Amino acid sequence: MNKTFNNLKTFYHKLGSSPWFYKISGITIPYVALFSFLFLSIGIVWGVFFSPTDFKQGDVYRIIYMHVPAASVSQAIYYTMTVAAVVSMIWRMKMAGIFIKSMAPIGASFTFLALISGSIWGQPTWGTWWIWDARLTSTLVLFIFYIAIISLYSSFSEKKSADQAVSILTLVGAVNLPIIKKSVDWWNTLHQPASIKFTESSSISPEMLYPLIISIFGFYLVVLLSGLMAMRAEIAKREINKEWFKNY
Amino acid sequence: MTRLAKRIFYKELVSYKKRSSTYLSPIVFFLITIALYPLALSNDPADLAFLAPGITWICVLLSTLLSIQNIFNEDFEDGSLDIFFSLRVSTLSLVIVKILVNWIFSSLPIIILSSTVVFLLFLPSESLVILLTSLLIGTPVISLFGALAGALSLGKSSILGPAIVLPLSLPILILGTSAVSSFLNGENPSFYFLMMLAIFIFLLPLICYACIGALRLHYE
Amino acid sequence: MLKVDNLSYAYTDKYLFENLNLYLDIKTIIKVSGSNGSGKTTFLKNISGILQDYEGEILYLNENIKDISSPNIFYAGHKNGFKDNLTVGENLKNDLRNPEFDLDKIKNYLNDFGCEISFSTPLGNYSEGQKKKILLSLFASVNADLYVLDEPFSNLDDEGIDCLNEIFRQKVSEGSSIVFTSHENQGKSSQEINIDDFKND
Amino acid sequence: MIYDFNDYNFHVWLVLLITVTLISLNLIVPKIRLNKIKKLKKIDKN
Repeated sequence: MNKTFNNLKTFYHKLGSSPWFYKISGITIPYVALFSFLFLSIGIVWGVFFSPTDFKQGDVYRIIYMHVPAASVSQAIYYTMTVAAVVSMIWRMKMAGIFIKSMAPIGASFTFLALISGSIWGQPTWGTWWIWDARLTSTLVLFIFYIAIISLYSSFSEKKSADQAVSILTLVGAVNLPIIKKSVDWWNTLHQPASIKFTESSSISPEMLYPLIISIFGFYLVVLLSGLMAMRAEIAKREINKEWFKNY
Repeated sequence: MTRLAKRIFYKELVSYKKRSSTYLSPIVFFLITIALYPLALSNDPADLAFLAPGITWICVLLSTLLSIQNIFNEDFEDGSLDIFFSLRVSTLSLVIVKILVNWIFSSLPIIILSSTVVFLLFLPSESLVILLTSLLIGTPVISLFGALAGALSLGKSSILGPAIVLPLSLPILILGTSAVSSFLNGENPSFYFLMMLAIFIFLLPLICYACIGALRLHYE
Repeated sequence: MLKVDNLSYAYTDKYLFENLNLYLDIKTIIKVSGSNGSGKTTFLKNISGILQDYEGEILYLNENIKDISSPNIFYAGHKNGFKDNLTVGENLKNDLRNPEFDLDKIKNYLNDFGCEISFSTPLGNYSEGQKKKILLSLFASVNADLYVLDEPFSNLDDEGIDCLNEIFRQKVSEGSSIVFTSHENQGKSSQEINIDDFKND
Repeated sequence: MIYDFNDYNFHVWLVLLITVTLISLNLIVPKIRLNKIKKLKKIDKN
């Protein structure tokens, strides 16, 4: 009797809530997909084709509808990963590890998008592809963090330890990111005061702002969508031999 | 705790004494990288003097990283860590002592050696004290990051080390070089020293415990 | 002295052994046998508290092994923890398991093993068998309640095997217990468990 | 500031292209991974 109870207990611990998540995410993915497609296409099409031309920068400014949302989600993804890292370290929750594993490549790709769109935007605006200003530098560091997390993960063969190692690195990175940002700011003021700012948020008109907000919303939804899909794939990969998955 | 720390300290000292490559190779690395800059950039004393603080800092950063990222590897491979964990004593003393001994044997010689940049890179001699102070305060932080990277990538490829350590070290690099350049501009560099010290004090417990967690991971 | 209750250990979702039960009394020697990769070393690391992510419970003197701050357990693994570039003396003197370094005692045991060892020679100069004898002399000279030894009989010549059996007898008569692994059925023991009996497939 | 209106199409279209590629990659890659595993599962069952 005691033995079966113990077996049940370990069985429960091992499964965690992944079957539940797999089931629920399977149901919600079509809806999330629908809404993310809707918001993303409205936001970007409106912004790129129908919003008024900026009187200062001309049409190049339309990159804002992809650059600002990408920059916004790239930071937000790191924050959520930090929360997951804390959960994973304190409660050893398996799903938190799966979350970090799945979100890191997504975060890296959106940080990459933010960097490259900023650079493409910078070329016609300042005449240079790259400028060592505070914001670009800290975004680059964020990108390197994502890459480091991904490569650390792939260096472990045991999933359990990989999750914990990546959680430690994510947390240490999260503690250091504000310090890095602050120090890059000091460095920037010391070397060259920022003469041009990327977005002059004060002067943006409502016709330009609405599609931007919709686009940002769309980006968050598409991150949610790809996160759900990546987590599903990760769960399936890890639990391919589990009874529940075989019978699903 | 203290008795144990003493024993670990002594053991580390003995093994460093026996393996001269562990403290000689960072020195060689440091000198050769310093020599690369004039060859690659320019031999004009004015140019080099302007770049000297940055070059020195980058070279110290890289050579510190070179030596520290393997500090746990040997103990992991020869079974010393198994024995250590079987004793069930505080891992904190192991981590701190190992970092400290590595700093004494690898970073300190390089810091002392870096005073040669006054001749090699024509650094204005009055700013040497500032440079050395910034290195003394800054390198322990880099050692902490390096130890963490070493603990995370134990027994694996060392390419992970730089990817983890270098982005984390940016603030120290910025503050360290800014201290020197602000001094050369006639300002008081104490702000940068205090900042670096604050970062060290803030990170010391955090990184040490992260190190312990990372070491434990390889025993799961 | 040591009570192992429903011990299971999984490595990447595959159980090495499941529901292993064991009771070890004082003055006992247990031989752990099993095929290659069956988890003998893992089991030793579990009972000496090195690997703690097992399922089930391990009680040492009625206390959970995870909560004990310094159990008097001597662990000697397959990897001996010695450094080749240090001398034999430096290795032994600085071994963390060795609270009171007693040179004469170790020297006597080395003689018993029929081993000519100079303490000032680098350890790397000696063969695997000689290193084994140095490790076993260290084991013999340290006082512990429980000795956990991984493959103590491998790499040993006949003289060494007899000598080690004698040391085992002596340790047990002093009130200690010994757990060791062996895959070639060497060594005398009062009890034996086979890890392969606790596989579930 | 330098404005180059002739480059308008190039810059915005380039960013749009990269955005669409990255977003679809983020969606397609997990989809393929999951489908692969599902296929494996089917083989196991038969």
